[in-house]
Amino acid sequence: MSMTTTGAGTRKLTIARAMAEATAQEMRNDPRVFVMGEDVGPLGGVFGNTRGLYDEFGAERVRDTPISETAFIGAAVGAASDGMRPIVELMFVDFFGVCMDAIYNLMAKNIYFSGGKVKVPMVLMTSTGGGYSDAGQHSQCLYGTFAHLPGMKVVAPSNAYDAKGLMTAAIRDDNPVVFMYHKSLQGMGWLGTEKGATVPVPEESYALEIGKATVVREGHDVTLVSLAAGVHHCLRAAQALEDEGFSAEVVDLRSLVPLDRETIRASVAKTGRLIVVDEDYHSYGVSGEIIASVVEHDHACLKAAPRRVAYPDIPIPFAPTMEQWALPNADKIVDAFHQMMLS
Amino acid sequence: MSMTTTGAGTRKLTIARAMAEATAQEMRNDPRVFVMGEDVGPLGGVFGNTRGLYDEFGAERVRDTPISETAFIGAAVGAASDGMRPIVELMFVDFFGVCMDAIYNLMAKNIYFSGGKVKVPMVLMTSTGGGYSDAGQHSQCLYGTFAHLPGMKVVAPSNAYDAKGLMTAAIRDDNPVVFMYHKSLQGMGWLGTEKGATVPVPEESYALEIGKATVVREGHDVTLVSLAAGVHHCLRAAQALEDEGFSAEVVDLRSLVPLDRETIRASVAKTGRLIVVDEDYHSYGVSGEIIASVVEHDHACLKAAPRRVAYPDIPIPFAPTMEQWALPNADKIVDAFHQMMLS
Amino acid sequence: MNHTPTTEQRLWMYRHMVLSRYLEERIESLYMEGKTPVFNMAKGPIPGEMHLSNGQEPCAVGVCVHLTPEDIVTATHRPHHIAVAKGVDLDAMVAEIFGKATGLAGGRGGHMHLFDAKVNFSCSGIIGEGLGPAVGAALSRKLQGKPGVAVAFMGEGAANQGAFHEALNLAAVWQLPVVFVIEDNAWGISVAKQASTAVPRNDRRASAYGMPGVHVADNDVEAIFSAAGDAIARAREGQGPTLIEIETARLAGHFMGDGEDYRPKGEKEGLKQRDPIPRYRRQLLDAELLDDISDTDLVEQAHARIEAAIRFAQDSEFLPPEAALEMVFV
Amino acid sequence: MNHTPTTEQRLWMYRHMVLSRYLEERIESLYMEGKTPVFNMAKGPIPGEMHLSNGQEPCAVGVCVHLTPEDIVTATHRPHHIAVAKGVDLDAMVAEIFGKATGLAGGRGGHMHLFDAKVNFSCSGIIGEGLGPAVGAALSRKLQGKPGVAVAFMGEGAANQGAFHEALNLAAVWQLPVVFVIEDNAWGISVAKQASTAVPRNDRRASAYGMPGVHVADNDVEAIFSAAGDAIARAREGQGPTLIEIETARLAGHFMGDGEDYRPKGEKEGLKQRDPIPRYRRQLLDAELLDDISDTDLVEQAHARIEAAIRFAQDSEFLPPEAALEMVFV
Ligand SMILES: Cc1ncc(C[n+]2csc(CCOP(=O)(O)OP(=O)(O)O)c2C)c(N)n1
Ligand SMILES: Cc1ncc(C[n+]2csc(CCOP(=O)(O)OP(=O)(O)O)c2C)c(N)n1
Ligand SMILES: [Mg+2]
Ligand SMILES: [Mg+2]
Repeated sequence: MSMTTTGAGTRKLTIARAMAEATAQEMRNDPRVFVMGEDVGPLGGVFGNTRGLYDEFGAERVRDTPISETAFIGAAVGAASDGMRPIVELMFVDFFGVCMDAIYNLMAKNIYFSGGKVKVPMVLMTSTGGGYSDAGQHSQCLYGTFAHLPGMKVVAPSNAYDAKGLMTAAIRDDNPVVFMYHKSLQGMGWLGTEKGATVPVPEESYALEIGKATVVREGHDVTLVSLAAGVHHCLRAAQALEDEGFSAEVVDLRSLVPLDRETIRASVAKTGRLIVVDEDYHSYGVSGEIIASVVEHDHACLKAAPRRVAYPDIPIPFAPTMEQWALPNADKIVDAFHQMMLS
Repeated sequence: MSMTTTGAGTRKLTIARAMAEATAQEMRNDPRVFVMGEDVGPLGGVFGNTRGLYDEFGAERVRDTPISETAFIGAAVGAASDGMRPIVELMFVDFFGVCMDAIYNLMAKNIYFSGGKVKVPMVLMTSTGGGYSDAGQHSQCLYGTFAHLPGMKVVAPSNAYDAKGLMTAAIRDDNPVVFMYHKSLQGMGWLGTEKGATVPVPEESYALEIGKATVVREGHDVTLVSLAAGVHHCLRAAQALEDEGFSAEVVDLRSLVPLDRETIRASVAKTGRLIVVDEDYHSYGVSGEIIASVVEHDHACLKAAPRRVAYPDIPIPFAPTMEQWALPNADKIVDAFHQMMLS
Repeated sequence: MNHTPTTEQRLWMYRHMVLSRYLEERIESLYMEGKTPVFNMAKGPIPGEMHLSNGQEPCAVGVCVHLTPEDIVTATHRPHHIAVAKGVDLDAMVAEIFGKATGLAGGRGGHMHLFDAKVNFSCSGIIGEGLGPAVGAALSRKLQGKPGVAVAFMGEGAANQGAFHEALNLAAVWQLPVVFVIEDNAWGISVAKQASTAVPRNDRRASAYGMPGVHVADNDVEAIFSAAGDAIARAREGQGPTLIEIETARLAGHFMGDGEDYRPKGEKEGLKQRDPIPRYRRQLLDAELLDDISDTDLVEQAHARIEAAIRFAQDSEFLPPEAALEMVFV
Repeated sequence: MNHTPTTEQRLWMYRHMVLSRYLEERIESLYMEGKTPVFNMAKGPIPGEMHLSNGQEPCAVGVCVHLTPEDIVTATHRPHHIAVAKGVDLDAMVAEIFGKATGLAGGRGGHMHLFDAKVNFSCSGIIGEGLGPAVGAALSRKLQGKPGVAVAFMGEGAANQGAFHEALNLAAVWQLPVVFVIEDNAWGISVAKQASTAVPRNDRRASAYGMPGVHVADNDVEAIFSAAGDAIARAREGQGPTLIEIETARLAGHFMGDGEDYRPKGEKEGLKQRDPIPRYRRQLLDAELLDDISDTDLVEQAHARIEAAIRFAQDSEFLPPEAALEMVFV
């Protein structure tokens, strides 16, 4: 497994720590940066991504809010338009329905409505993903939901190196950025931990360009495209396929908006086969978009029908038996490849 | 232009009237049916689709609400679970952000969370679409946004015959149905009127099966897939192409959830070419899903790269020059076909 | 007005508090199975989040004692005590918490999504989400001319969510038979009430909707009984909605695994000393409505009932995984 | 307290009312160009929805007279009077309403989306959407230690939207310099206030947030001046938010094209007889702060200013259509 972590040192961080470190560094450098959300203060965020900030920066700049997402996300837009650089947390992406107007009609559109004269430099952090039996209102990814609506950048890192770099970039961006972090990658013990997400992270501040996918493993028989937790399933599947004598290329999207279609197309042009792995719902989402982006560019580049390993179009069930069955995993990817080779 | 309006008489109705007629007929037959929403009472709905209901059924069964979408859509779920069959209106789909939790976490999931023991027989009517310079918070379609999230059926008729039949079916359905009606098809004079939407509609009650697309024009050179207003652009494009000697097949999806992939695939299998026309945003939406659904089934069925004529990934501009330029239309479809034939 | 519970009501309330508490104690220990030494939510026979209601039982019993199965209750992410008091099928409820085929939803819902249509109970994991449905169920009864009151439970944190405002206003405009009950346990996860709420007491917010607002101090079972009795009677008589805020206590963490470092030192110990169950037991003993023998009996019966439900759940199978695809639509 | 406006303030308020009214009268007639004989919203030089504020000018001037360009205002779908009073660039505003390149946003926003960063003005088409941003702008000033008050305008219908509740609570918890101004024109499209709102007066809702609530009756310019002056002074002094409800009048339809059949017979005629502009003119004439000559002057200057803005807009070009793709991101 070759993670392209250019410039990484040897100190490993979890994504949670990497996010907090990027935030702290920006807060030290820029008094306009502040953090708002439920339980981001003394608790340090339910998912650990604001840990240590309250102690360092105090209650004025690290603000616990009432359970009033519409108000405090709207407030972040107002503060951002007034020259601040808020980082605001929606605890679970599943809660977007109580505040989506503030997000997509306000945060995402004010730049446009002002003809670019008002900037909205804010970050909306939100947790995604299931796999730990938190049922249908606490386990969704909703990548497609956010990526579909114009006016906001959307990133979703798969490891701590990318998380720090993308978080720094998001904070510095004059546009709203939705930062989707997957719970199973956070490195919070109580959520289980995907080990591959905890990687060496440089201490110094750095930013990654938002909108660039990366080939995290090279191969020539099939392209596996995914993001966040899905990348690790792909890497495991690639390993399994290697054992069978096949070579899979893994593309980590990192950013859904902008979407780096070139990197995907280049990889599929090389491999001729495409499997999209997405923990978000199957239909009308990321997997359809990736496939369409490839074939509308070149309908003849595929040696086999593209496949998706996505979450079925069902609410997420509680029972671990059902949930695990429904989730994408490495076995399903390997299966999809086998079926592709058969047909 | 051959609209498959089986059993239609000669009386033509607008979609607005067809929706109101279906509703009235169901209300006469079934005391459980009632209507709630902003301005659905004496005003008859801003888009005319509840006209006459207040006079016939009174204020108890046709209820004007406060501007409290979260509360009254949530209330509709509560009433539906308690044995009623509410029809509730979200005036513009663009407002979904203030109440999406009630829609997708509650309305769409309670059947599942109850293991099927609680039914949620309700209809959420909502207007879509632009083209009349109502700018970025009143002109969206958001088809993909609703279709992506499981647990609700989603229909979007292109003409009054389908509208009546789908409305009746939606009211009778024990599942939540989102009924998306396009403003330019409503037949409200002040919004302009797509003439093709006003078609003969039988007086008697009838239901159309939800989840069936229909071939509204047969052809063999290219398949144009669309829904709602887009169907009329396709029909005009097909006419223009016929004048050039090409024969376009037009598929009217009518329903996004369930999605009738068979009808699309069968058509593309015949024509070998696919253009998806969608007034919703380009990326991560309907157009990607349709293309992916075709190629994942058969990657070799296409003679040319599939194309989409969709709304660009931008908030909807006010100025008519910019808005009209951005909207799908027949010319763009014809162009897309030309480019397809060149490549 | 209906200020004093009958002996039967008193014993019913006590019994259901005990039942709920014992259920939660058992869930607490079962939940930890497989989660030691390293706590991982995904592990063990009961995975996922677990919000215990220990300490809040008075709110549930003091309200639900006035309700029949036909009345509607919508509860929160912290639903067990209310479910028990509303008469949710205990076997099916525990089986649902275990995710089993015999559960209320065959395991699709889990602890935050308990639906028992037979007793008109439901709950949800989104703050404030149950309020609109309660209003709608009450409207349904009004439209159908059928009896029934809807009670929406929520935490004090939920009173700052927009849904609160919209639902209370709608219920008041339409004068529907709804009672809104706030369980004020002083915390929304780690955020203290005074850091989230502009008024010290949410019952004062009732005046914003022209409805009565009632405050109940000190987690007092019989004061809750009295306030809820009034409100529910008013609702039944067509006099519209009421808002009640109850000072209660969260004796556990927000959810299991919560380190609770944010709590002031000694707070929890203080609350435990005012545990409402021993308090009410003492009250009933003093009133000679209970003696040690009948108490022991009652407690043992509660234990037996819970053990039976747990056994039922443990002995049940999981649905086949593919059942995940069913019941999206009916 | 600052109860009486100076002569200068009085004339400023009168002048801006006249300016706003004349702007709207002109927009009204320009809007109808191309829309006769068959009314079609998409047609004419000003397509789309058009919400006139005729009759509501006192709310705008009575509040904004206290503000400087540094103060923040968020307005609604009915924004013109407020924009005029806040000092939004008239040329660019009218050009935006016409969708022209020289408009505030190059025509991307239109009449419901007027943003003028120079005077910290914005508005939006979603009910209640401006409230959170006002709170956030006030927070921004507090965090930056910069002066400035934020004023969020809304209709009485918006006071039933969840955003209202959340924003008022948040502003109060954080004691921010915000003033919430409700323009109560008695209607939300076709729905009368008493059919949507559980209390007769929304200022009473202020107590739900522990903030002062003030009511201003009868669309009275100087009473608004006084109430707003107090509230804004309190905000500037760090004493936190205030809620003001103003009884005002919608002299036109909800939007242009509205048949208004839902209005009780005679209501509109009655309102027109109490048109605040002639009323205030009379008041100023009586107080001898104005005479016929200076009034004629003032009115003519207003007309000239508006005609200049309209000419500017009409003479401006549209952006090239492809500019639609720009300014999604900066
Ligand atoms: C809309 C929404 N926002 C945030 C959450 C996350 N959350 C779950 S419980 C909780 C605290 C709730 O506090 P309160 O209403 O007082 O209930 P309690 O947990 O104290 O019983 C929060 C913030 C949620 N579930 N829904
Ligand atoms: C969230 C939302 N719901 C509904 C609408 C549609 N709508 C536009 S204006 C309006 C009435 C608003 O009434 P009020 O707040 O009193 O303002 P007024 O129009 O009277 O100035 C409604 C319902 C909207 N724009 N946003
Ligand atoms: Mg609480
Ligand atoms: Mg109004």
